[in-house]
Amino acid sequence: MTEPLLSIADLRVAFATRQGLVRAVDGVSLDVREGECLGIVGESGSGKSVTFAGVMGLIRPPGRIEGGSIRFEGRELVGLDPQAYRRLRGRDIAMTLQDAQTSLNPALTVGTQILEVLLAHGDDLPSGRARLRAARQRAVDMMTLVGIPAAARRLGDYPHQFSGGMRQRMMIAIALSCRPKLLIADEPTTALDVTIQAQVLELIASIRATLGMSVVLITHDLGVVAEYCDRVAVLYAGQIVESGPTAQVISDPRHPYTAGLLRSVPVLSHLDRPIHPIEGQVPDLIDLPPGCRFLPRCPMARTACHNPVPFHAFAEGRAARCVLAEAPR
Amino acid sequence: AELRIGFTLDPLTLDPANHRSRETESVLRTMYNGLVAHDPAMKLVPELVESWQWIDPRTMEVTLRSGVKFHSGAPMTADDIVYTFTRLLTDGALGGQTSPRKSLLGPTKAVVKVDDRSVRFELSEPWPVLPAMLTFQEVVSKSFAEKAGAAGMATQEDGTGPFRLVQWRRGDSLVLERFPGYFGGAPAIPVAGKACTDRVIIKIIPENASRVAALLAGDVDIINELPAHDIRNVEANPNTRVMAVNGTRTFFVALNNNRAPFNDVRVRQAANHALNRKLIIAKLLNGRAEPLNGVMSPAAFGFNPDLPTYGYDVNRAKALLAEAGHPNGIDVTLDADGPQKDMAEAIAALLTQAGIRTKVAVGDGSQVRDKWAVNGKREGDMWITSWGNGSLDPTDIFEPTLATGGRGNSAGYSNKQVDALLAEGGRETDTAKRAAIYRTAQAIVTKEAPWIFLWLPQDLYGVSARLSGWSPAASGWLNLRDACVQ
Amino acid sequence: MRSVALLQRLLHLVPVLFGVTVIVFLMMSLTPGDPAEIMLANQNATPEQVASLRHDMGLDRSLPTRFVTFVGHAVQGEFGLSLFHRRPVAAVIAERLPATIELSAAALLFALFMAIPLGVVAAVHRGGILDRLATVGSLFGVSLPGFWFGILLLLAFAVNLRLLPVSGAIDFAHQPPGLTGFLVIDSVLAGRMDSLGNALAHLLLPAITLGLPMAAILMRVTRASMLEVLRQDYITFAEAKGLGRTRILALHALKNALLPTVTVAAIETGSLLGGNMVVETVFGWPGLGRLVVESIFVRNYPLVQAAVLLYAVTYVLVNFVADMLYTVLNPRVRM
Amino acid sequence: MSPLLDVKDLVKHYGVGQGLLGRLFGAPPRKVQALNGVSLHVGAGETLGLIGESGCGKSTLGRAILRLHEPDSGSVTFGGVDVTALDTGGLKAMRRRMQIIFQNPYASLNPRKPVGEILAQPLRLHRLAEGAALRERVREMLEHVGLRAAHADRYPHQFSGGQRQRIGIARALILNPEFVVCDEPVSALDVSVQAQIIDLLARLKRELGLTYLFISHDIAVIGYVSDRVAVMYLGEIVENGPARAVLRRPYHPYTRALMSAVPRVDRADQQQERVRLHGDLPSPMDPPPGCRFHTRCGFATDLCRSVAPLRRQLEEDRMVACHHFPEPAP
Amino acid sequence: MAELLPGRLARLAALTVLAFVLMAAFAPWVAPHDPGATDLFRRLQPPGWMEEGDWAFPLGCDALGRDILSRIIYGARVSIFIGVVVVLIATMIGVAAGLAAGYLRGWVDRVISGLVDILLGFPYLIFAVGLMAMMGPGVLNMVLALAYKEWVVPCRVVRGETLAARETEYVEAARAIGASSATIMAHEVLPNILSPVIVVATVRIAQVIILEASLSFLGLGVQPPAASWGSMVADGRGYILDAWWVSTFPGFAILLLVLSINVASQAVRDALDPRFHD
Ligand SMILES: Nc1ncnc2c1ncn2[C@@H]1O[C@H](COP(=O)(O)OP(=O)(O)OP(=O)(O)O)[C@@H](O)[C@H]1O
Ligand SMILES: Nc1ncnc2c1ncn2[C@@H]1O[C@H](COP(=O)(O)OP(=O)(O)OP(=O)(O)O)[C@@H](O)[C@H]1O
Ligand SMILES: [Mg+2]
Ligand SMILES: [Mg+2]
Repeated sequence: MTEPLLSIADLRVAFATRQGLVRAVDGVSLDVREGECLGIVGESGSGKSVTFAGVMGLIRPPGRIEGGSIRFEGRELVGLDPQAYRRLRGRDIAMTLQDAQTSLNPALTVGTQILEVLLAHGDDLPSGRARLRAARQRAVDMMTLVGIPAAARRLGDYPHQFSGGMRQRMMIAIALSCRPKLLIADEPTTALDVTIQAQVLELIASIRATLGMSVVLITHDLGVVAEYCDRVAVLYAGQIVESGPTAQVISDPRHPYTAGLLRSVPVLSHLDRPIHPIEGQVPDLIDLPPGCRFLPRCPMARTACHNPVPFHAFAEGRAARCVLAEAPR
Repeated sequence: AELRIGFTLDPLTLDPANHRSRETESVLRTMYNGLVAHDPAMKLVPELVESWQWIDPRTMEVTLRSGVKFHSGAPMTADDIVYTFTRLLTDGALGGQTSPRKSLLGPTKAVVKVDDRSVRFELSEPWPVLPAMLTFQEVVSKSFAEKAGAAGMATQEDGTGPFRLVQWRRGDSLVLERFPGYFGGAPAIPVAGKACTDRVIIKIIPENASRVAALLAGDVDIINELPAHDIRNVEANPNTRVMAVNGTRTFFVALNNNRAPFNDVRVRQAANHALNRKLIIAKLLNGRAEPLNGVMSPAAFGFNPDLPTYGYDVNRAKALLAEAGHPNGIDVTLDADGPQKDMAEAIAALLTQAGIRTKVAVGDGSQVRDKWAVNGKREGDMWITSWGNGSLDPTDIFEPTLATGGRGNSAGYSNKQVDALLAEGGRETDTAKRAAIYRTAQAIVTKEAPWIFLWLPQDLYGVSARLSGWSPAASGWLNLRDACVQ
Repeated sequence: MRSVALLQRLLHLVPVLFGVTVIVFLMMSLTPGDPAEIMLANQNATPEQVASLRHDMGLDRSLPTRFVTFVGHAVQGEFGLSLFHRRPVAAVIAERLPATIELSAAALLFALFMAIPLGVVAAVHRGGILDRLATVGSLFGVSLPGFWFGILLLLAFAVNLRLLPVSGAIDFAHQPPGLTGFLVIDSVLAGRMDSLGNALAHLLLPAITLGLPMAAILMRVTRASMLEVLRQDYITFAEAKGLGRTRILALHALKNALLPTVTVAAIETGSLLGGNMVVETVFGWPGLGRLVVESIFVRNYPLVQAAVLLYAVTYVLVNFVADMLYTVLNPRVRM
Repeated sequence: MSPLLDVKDLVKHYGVGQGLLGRLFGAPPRKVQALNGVSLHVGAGETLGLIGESGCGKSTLGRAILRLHEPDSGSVTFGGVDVTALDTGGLKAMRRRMQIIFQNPYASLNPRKPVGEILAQPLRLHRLAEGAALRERVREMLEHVGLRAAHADRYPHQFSGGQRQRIGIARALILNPEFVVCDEPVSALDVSVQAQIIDLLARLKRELGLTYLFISHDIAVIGYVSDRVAVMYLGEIVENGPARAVLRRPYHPYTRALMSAVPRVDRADQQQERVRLHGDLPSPMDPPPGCRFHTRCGFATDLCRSVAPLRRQLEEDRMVACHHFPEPAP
Repeated sequence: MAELLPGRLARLAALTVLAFVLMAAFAPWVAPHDPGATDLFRRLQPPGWMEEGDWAFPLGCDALGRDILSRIIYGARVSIFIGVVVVLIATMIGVAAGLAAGYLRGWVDRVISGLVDILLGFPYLIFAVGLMAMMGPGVLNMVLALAYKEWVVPCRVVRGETLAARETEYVEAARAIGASSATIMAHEVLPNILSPVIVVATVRIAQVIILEASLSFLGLGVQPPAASWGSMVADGRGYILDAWWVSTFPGFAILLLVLSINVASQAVRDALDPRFHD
């Protein structure tokens, strides 16, 4: 088996705050393979964004990568020098941020914002005068690809002149303009209405098919994962609690949190099925006890759970952080 | 060579007819001349005239000097004189405004040309001080004034003086250059002739400290209004020295003669005894003032040198107060405007020690002046003020400040006998008789003590060692003709 | 759409300017003391003369009539006679204006050139030594009484060290030909480097004294808004795009961060205009501010009235221009 | 039987910053047409689910019913009383009967007041209890929503989102209202907590015999909690009826699109044919003429582009506003 | 900001402010001399540590031989009194007006905002100078002249905060339970806008002290013999060449007090209002 495109091993990220050290990401390991779509699910604050900000080298003080490794195409990214990192970002790995409303610079035209990536990374663009023309052409192509009509005319527009869905598309166009090998889409649809959400997700799926890149789709909606991702990793309180092929995880969750999540949302086609809330609340990330982080809310807790629980593979392609993972339920 | 002067105030205007400002006049005199001027001893000497004669007590004729040229090159003629004075006397002659200097011409009715070199002043009543008062009026060119109009006169000049204007940066400086066609000035004043320096720069530096600093730094050669406390610095500097001249301004504290407690002469006398003038002169004025016992400057016409002195005597003051029914002293307020604030507080402190418990109220100049205006309400107790006497003639200070209803009679003093003497003195043409009349009047006033008599300060100047030939004038004019710099 | 917005803002100026005018007029009309008497003070004026001057000056008419006349004249730039100069107020003010404008502009430039780079650097190196220095410096800047600080500067640099001139705007030896009245511009136009140097030497201390509080405030604003902007998602996204640090700071961040700076700068020109009075007095600067102070003490109210109105109108217009500038910088409000 | 709440032709337009110039030159007023003639009714004890995209006017409707925003026209009748005609006093009395729960648990509680105070205020205002009785009532209410009495002294920021939402619910219910508008009460909450609140609301409804207008943009949640649903698009109700019926067989193309856009966990249940909408929601400032949905509708015809469809009243209390009902064009 | 201004510094500043306040309050007991007692023999006497100095007059004497230290101590009364009273009056008016404008909107807002706009049209010092020129000098007039415009500052802050607060759901919730406008303004809005008001007020006290000093410096301030720091600086200006201490010390007192207030208020702002955290 070939090496995965992106391989994160035991990543730890912490933020020093006035209240104490927030261990936002605490031992996350996952792989993204060539061409696949990996879904990352988890509730708000579970560490989804921070994990991938780590991948992008965008953890700023008071945050710090405390340990672990991030390898992209076999190259270690933790501790990479800033220049090299900069060349990597936007060209090999691209990321779209959670909130399209605030992620485009309101003071610059969208044309500027897409052209600058092309000009910064476009080694394959011709030099001299032709360079700008070529970059423009590629920008227009990219915008057309994501479904912005009359793209050439809209280069001079400012972000506020775009609707929410269009801004999200624009961000995707910018991210994809240098044909990255990996796209990290951080909750591309959370702020959007369902009808628009469907458009954007389908767009990402079709571009992935066209360009053959890998995609990490961050979301808190299991439905989105189910429809669009090959594999899924479930985050809870800074740790991955379960990962595996999407269909398997959904039909046969082995971590009580995953199971609880599945049972707590109403499903349109089974509205008669009662929903079961997960009682309690997400733990505070400061001063966590060493044991299972889901322990206080777990209906199946037992004494072993008070000790550190390893994230371990229990079947081909599947892993979970639960002492009961081996037993199907 | 270039002469630089640090001067307190910007001229308000360059129109000699349209201001009542001493500083403006000082500056204007470097460009303009009058018919009559003062010599260094403050004696009247002819300037643009060769002589003046009284035809009768109501008519005076002047004979013009010949060969006098305006800066424009035109010769000065009798028409210019007539024009100058008609402009001053006629209501609305300054583009609708009336000259504020009109009143300085007293009963002058008209000025008429006799021939090309003679002009007559016609008075509505006898007025012997006319020649002295003529020193205050500068002669303008008729053709220039008609051309420039009131607005032009305000910002341009065409005088006969030793210097002509090159540039005037408002609020900042005036540049003057030597007028080669200058007639040489009053022959009676020593070293008559053309100006000594090529250029004069009058730099406006209102801030006292800055002005002194500029002198000390060698930026300027003359500064006016040297503060007394800076004398030490100027004297300590090898490149600068202090020059002084007895001023013409009498300082006094006007007591409200119409109101208790100062309507009682004993209280007024007590106040005079209560004040240690010598101490204030020594400490606040660095000794640069002459204590006065009356209204007139010792240099003035008709000064009475034999006036009694109110010596510093706290006990006498207290006794007088007690006599007047104030055994426990009195509480009064001393009004002052900003510049007199320090002085007022010092006076108040000293008076208080003698039982005249004095509070100082500082108001801005015109507010206080309003309060003490002759026809105003005059509701204060005391006001520290002063009266200038550029002409050094009693008519110019005695009458306005002490005659009943005089425009500067802020004390509200009224004495029939004094009024009569002043009226007589104003008409008397015999000099000796006139002087005697005023001496008598001074004696009466000093006894009645309508004011606390203060002093006559020296005008202090700081000059650089480069400067020669210049001396300050009691009139306050800059008289720059003689000033030379190496 | 933009011209409509512009017109709209312009129209908003009308009631403000009207209100300002009413207040200025009332301020001076309710002042005790009769201008006619002040004008005739020391002149042996008879009551009839005073009355006729009152009539000429329109003081015998009712307040509303006088207001209408005042506004009518003010619109034409006429403010009556300066009581002491006995010349039109407008002419007297016009002579003093260039010096004041020059000083204010210099102070503004000083403030901007100090504040913006310092604010940016402080924000970028947040918590660093430069940031601390700038913060402490700005606290000093807003706490310094300008009139006192000016005196200290004067004492140090002009009197004791003799590095800079004591007073005024230029020395005569270096006086450039008066084309515009602005010494710096005139010097450049005439190609007189000596004049330029001399004018700048005179400008230095007053401009610093006047500009320092503003620099302090603008530095804080720039720092705060820069910090705010650097937190924004679009900065993170720009970084995710792999752009260089300089481009991110200079283009992406600064263009947004300057918005509050512009607004506050406009508001702070108010303290610049007011500070003129103090600083010109301290440094013997031949400008309008000193003239106003002097005029107050001789109760030259027509001049004070005109100057206060002029200051207020200038201030309103500066803020209007800043509004427009804001529009240019911020596409979001451009519609 | 007449419904508890009856809304007729409710209209609410928000004027947006028009400026002096606009007023001077009589420019056509710029208005956000947030509600454009909305009619609906809710029976006692029933939950009406209201669904629609962001900005379509759901919150406005909820607030207009309570007269938190004054409607421009139309009427709201509650228990036979015309709410729109009430004076200040009458309205205050009516507030006891109608309440609202807000979407944002962070903004809906005054950060400066302890929770006990927040809950006591309605009682004091209506002079329903004081002293010990008041404290007892507050304690009782806290426990009712799953909090503890000790929580009364804490401030809102000391609670998690879900707990705050419980406080919001307690505040709404402490006056014993008959009817509650739930404006997206779970949208801001984490998935695992959402279910807790949905459960709580269901329990309280059962125990207290409440009537809900439940607003959400999540159609599954709406389907789960509602007896009847109303679908809103650009200020108008396009379809409404019993929940099961509407969701099983949606008539309006918009309802169908909405349902097929929802990503499902159970892949097997995915519809084969998907109705995908193109384009964005038009601006409520100038909604399209004719049928407001025609710009995004796959079945739109010229008729739709020019004529607004009638609201058709159908069997079993259903309504749909579409020209092409019952047979949509192919 | 916490790292930039260590707590120690903030405490020191607060202590300094307190010291000034106590000094002003107990001036008659603290001051070594009568601030008005002139002694011409001590005219321009240098500070104690200088030659010719006398430690009985530690900071030297002014042109009338009055003790500068005592005058500074009494001057603190004027500065602090004016600063506090002006800001107090302004805050009360400003909060009331701002609340009314922001919450009631409509014509109330238009009138108040119109007035605010007009007053904002004046540079502050210019406005105060104009008023002082009209009313004449004096402490009361000074308080009025400053308060006439000062209220605009809290008013704008309060109006803005109120506008924001009135749209919040907790205000809507209060309306939903039947609270009246007055109740909502007093119980919901006011407590939430108090922090920024307090923060603004502390900073403004510092600014008003500087304004007062500037006016006094220009000669439009309090009446002598009462001393204000600004007028003391102005008095000493003429003696700057040979007696630097006369204006240096009062000016330094202004700097010290204003700086301390500013530093302390920065700390207050940090503590009270998380939104001001940079
Ligand atoms: N700059 C920061 N300072 C302190 N803590 C931080 C910072 N950034 C993130 N965190 C903490 O890290 C944790 C994970 O945050 P992250 O943004 O990754 O969550 P997420 O899973 O992306 O949530 P969401 O769905 O809300 O985006 C959170 O508890 C958050 O409080
Ligand atoms: N106070 C207001 N002033 C002006 N426009 C408003 C106001 N409140 C709401 N609107 C506008 O009215 C329209 C309907 O808003 P409303 O809040 O009712 O939508 P919604 O369906 O609740 O949306 P969301 O799902 O985002 O809460 C929107 O276009 C909104 O911008
Ligand atoms: Mg996130
Ligand atoms: Mg809503």
